[in-house]
Amino acid sequence: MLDQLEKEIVQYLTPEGKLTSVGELAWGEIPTDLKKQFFQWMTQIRIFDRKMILLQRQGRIGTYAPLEGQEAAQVGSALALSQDDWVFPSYREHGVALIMGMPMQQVILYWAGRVEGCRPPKGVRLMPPAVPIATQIPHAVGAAWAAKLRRESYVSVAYFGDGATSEGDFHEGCNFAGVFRLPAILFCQNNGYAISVPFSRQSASATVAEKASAYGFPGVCIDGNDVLAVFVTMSEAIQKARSGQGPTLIEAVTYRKGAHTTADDASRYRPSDEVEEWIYRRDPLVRYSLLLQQDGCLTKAEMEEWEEECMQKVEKAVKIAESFPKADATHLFAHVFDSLPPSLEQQKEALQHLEGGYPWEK
Amino acid sequence: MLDQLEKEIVQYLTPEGKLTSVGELAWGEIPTDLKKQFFQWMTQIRIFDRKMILLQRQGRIGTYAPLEGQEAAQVGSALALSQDDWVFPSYREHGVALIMGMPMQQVILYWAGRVEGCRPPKGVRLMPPAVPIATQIPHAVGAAWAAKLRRESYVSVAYFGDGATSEGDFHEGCNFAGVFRLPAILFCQNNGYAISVPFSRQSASATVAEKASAYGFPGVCIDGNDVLAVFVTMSEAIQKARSGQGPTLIEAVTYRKGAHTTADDASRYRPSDEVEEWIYRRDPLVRYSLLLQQDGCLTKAEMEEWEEECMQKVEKAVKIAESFPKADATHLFAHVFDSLPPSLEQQKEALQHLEGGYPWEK
Amino acid sequence: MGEMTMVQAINDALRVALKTDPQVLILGEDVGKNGGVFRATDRLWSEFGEERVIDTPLSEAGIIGTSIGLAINGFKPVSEIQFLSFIYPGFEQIVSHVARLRTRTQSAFPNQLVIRAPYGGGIRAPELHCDSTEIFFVHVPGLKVVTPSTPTDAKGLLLAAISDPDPVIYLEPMKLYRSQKEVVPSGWYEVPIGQARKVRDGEDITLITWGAMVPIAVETASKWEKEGTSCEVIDLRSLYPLDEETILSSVKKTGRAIVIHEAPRTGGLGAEVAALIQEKAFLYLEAPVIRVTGYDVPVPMFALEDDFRPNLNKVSQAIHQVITY
Amino acid sequence: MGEMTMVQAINDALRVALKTDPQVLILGEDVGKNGGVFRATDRLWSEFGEERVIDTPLSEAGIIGTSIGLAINGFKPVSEIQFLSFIYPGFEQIVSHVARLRTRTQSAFPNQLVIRAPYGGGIRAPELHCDSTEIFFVHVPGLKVVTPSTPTDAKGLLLAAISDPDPVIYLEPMKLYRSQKEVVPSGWYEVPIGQARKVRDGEDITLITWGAMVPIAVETASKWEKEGTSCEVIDLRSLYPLDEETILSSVKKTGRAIVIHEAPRTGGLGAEVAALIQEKAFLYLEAPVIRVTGYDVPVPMFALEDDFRPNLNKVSQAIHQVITY
Ligand SMILES: Cc1ncc(C[n+]2csc(CCOP(=O)(O)OP(=O)(O)O)c2C)c(N)n1
Ligand SMILES: Cc1ncc(C[n+]2csc(CCOP(=O)(O)OP(=O)(O)O)c2C)c(N)n1
Ligand SMILES: [Mg+2]
Ligand SMILES: [Mg+2]
Repeated sequence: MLDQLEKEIVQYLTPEGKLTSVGELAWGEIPTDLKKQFFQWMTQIRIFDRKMILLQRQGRIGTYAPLEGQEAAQVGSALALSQDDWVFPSYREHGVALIMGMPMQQVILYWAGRVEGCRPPKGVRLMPPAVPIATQIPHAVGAAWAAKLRRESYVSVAYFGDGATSEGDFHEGCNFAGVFRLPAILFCQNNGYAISVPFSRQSASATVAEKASAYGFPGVCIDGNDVLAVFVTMSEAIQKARSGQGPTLIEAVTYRKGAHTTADDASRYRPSDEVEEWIYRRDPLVRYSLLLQQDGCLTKAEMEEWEEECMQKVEKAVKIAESFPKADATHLFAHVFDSLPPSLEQQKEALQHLEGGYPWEK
Repeated sequence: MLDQLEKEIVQYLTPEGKLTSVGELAWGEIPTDLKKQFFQWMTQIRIFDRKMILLQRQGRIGTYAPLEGQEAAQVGSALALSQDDWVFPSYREHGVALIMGMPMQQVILYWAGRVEGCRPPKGVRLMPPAVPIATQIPHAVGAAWAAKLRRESYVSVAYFGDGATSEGDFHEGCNFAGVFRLPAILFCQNNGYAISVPFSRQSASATVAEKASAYGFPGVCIDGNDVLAVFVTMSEAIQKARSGQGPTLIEAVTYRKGAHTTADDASRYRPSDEVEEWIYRRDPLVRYSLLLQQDGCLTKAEMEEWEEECMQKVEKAVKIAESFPKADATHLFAHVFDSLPPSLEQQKEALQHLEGGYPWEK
Repeated sequence: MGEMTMVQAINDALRVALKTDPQVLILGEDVGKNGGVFRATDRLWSEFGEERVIDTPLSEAGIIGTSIGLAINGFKPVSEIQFLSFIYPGFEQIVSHVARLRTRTQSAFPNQLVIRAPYGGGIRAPELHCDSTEIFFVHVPGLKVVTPSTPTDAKGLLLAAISDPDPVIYLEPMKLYRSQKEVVPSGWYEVPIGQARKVRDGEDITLITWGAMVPIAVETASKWEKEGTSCEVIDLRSLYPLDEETILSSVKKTGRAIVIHEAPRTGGLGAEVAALIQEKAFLYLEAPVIRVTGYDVPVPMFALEDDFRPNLNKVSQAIHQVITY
Repeated sequence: MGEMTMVQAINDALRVALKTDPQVLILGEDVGKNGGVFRATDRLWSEFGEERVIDTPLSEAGIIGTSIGLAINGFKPVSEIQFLSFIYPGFEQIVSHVARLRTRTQSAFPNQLVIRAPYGGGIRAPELHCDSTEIFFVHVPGLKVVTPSTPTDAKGLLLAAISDPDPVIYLEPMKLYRSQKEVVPSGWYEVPIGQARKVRDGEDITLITWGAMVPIAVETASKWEKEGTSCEVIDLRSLYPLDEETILSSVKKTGRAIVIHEAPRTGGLGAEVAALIQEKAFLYLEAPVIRVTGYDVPVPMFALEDDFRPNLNKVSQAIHQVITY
């Protein structure tokens, strides 16, 4: 997977923190505030992510899917979206979720096995993580279809991984998006692996992006660790979608620095030189920090201050999540149907009247 | 669908019965015997097909899926195959089945609702028609995989329609074929419609062939009513597959002259000028007969003689099929498991002891 | 309204729904221009336009998956799966998403959708068109499952399904599509989901069934009536939730029950009904609950389908067995 | 052989099969280099090479569909579906093809394949990883379905499945993967499919269960033993075909039965077992057959999974109910 970056890809910011020529142009057009936000969000979610791994190690949450290394792909794409756009994430898009407005404590609750972590606040159009791979893609396409049928201008984004491209749902979703020319964005974070399976074993096409031609719409392969390339490409795709020009498939080439989940041991299947290359030379946050410092947007001190702030936010969210009252067992029945049929009422009652201990102990 | 033929496609024989320049070359290399076989098989299956429609109208078989119009695609492709190649047909490939060695009476039995019509004779590697669309594609790919793992040189062909390309199974099957570089041939008869749905509503790519690039192997779009183009293209794909160069997707552009099945009314969704164009100007058998006559391979009299022979073959097969002894009800249990578990033995016994009439009538 | 067959009643229900509720959409394979392979959507495409009656690609996961995306935005998609036997490519979307969406979002988004599918045998259909796998959906929490046996119920149940805030699998017994005509009320009316229909009163034994087996139960009951055995016939209509009250009060009266279904026996809905009855009416039972079902073999091609399916003869034998127990 | 956990026993069975039979192939997601997410295929890739232990694309329909093409050519694919909850994209291949291939080809081609899948809850797994939808497969004629509850059974059943000429769905209770170690016989041995295991003798009541519920049944039985109620515990092991004889002879002895399973109640395998018992042992029953099961709600995220699943408490309550009926 060292050749992940040897694909023909769009790059604005090199791993060394230098703007490419297209990058220079783009940089000039981005407001300072947004430049800071890129940094702030990438920092925020990295700190969040590391804390989550820690919580898992301490048994305070369950298995967790870390995102470190994929911050640019998530932040660059999500910051290009508006409030009324729809997002259909996979299980690794905590960054996207937070940016879309999901309270951090809820993301924590989700990984603590609490279904209450699934429900977004009013006005946030975000589905819970799609656990069965690729299944969210047709949903996103359906939401895009609703926009088109209603003549509304929101777009709908499906986030998924490279592995997802092998599933039928990817194909069927993309096909509908193409046939009906829907305002959908298919955003693939190609991190080179589906758990242990390298992309070369997943697909015989060199890129995910080129698969778009089978569906009659454009595909773009971009450096997913380059927040600028991600943001600009995503913004263009959104613009096209809003103006009725149909879907775009974006392949953001990236890498997860850590394991697939906290239950995974990535050293079984990834060569250490490859991992090191990505950790030490291609980190999305490091390269962007270099640019910012060089550009003078943010000083090192300001950055550290921000990091401190992020840590506090995370600690606070953990506290809220952990003091969130435990749901009663009957919550099992709370959102099954709009109203419970009699047999479910009976089951709920039986659960309520379930007494502890053994009959003879009473 | 008049523009079916306006795609960039390989053509050897024009609808007017003229050889194109590539066609001239190919024609010179095809042995006379094979030239005759193209005609003979196309004639045979057309006569068979018309008889089947008649049988259905007379209530002697059930719903039937006619193939008229697609003879060149089926004959050209199947005659390029060898005895130990595998074929995974859909429900319209009666022509392919007959060529591969399926006795005609069995094809009739199948459409008469008899499962005995499913089983090919020993040595014929042909699966029963795949009724759920696209599901046979992964099977064909699996059989190709077996060839590769065993270092055997047979190839495996999946036949399917344009509608099938929208299913996940098409995608997943093609993807395996590409990733493992298997000796599989994906043979799509694009007849412009999936029942009533035109290809433009099925896919936003202009051709099926170009979808192959998503899977890292070549796709070719050919005139499917041109038996020469089909045969030569198929032979090349087979050659490549046998020599380890992986899969090919072949899109044979064709048209069914009649309805989707005998239960369908195609006039509800196909414009009559389109239908007439294909029936009267683009017929695969007519154009090939013109060539043969012009070339002097076969005289009109010989052709008529052959037609007579075909009719007799069909009549004979119908007779055999219709005198095929009715299976006993217990045949339900004949091929469920290698050996019946006790509960199924009991069910079988119950069926055997099922008495007619009502208890009080005894 | 004049007399209608079941498929006409379904068509009528769809028309009424499209007219009444602008959020209703119809989508599926061949549902538009062609009006559906059984004509269930006949003329709707020309009446309501291709943005409300939508021909989709051949893609069940696509149809069901995009329906979810439409539903959470307030549309009420009524999708047609051409035959129940072809629903399996979309099965994951149903099991993992349609059924769980309310729970997974804690009711944050609407999820009002109906999936219609013709099912069952008896019409000499081609191979692999005749599954009766209703139990797959009954077993999945979060779905409702209904099936009519008359034109009137067909329309009323479909409108109830469309207005139900939860997803409903609506199964259409192909065998009954055109077997019976009756006067069907015009306009919008609903047959409540969760209520069985007592088709026939009886004293000695309860026949519990649904869909295409209802006429067989009724016919068998008439025969036995003349011989002095009186059968109560219950058409479940709603396969989930079950109308336990109607089932149990009938069996408590008769003391005997037979469940009849087309699906293979093992793990079919008959097992649930039998388990339920013995659980909740144990002391009333004078004989075990007997099942008359398809055999545990793949649904056969049509030459043997009559041997596979329950019929007067098989039901009659079961009645004999139960009353002489 | 030393002591083994269940997952080690499964690994051992696969190794023995690969060694003994050159037609055996292993395929699935992450089964190769990574050795499987639960390590069920640990080291097999390096021992047998990537042509026999094959990492596939992420594609369940692809895995199962190509397995069919391999099987008809004489291979014996043992495919791993990473979690039963993710088998649904391949469900059509199972229902329409794996199960029907023998019938549809009239036994013309071999179809010897095994599909392995971890299933069930109790290990705080992430959302949507914990389905127990065994009934889906039990209901499909043409499939055998087995699940072990001990390391020894795990190995023997898996080898029986691999040598069975018909397709077998082999379900692995994740909860038991590492919960118990025992000495497992070395080499090839088989636990016959279709035979239940009597885990514990008893006189007063029969507890029928399988998979991860077996230890719960046993534990509950021990508790009640001390209080003078003696429970017989039967581990079905084979969910299809059922070992009717073992079930019925036990219930005929005890006169009382409870079925315990993790899956939601309605339409679960418990219904079949209850229906069967009342049908064939009606006159022996002193109380209705009671089911202790998951509720008819979507399998919850892990914070509530203990509330969802049957446990000592719930089984105990059912025993109380049955013996005081
Ligand atoms: C349908 C389905 N099959 C299998 C799995 C198990 N699984 C979870 S994540 C994963 C790999 C996904 O890889 P990719 O799409 O590249 O996303 P990434 O984890 O790299 O972000 C697999 C196989 C699943 N969740 N769903
Ligand atoms: C999975 C599935 N969905 C739906 C159907 C119903 N159906 C039968 S044929 C057909 C159209 C197939 O079109 P195409 O693939 O183009 O083949 P053609 O009939 O044109 O040869 C449909 C929708 C089916 N058989 N299987
Ligand atoms: Mg990945
Ligand atoms: Mg077609």
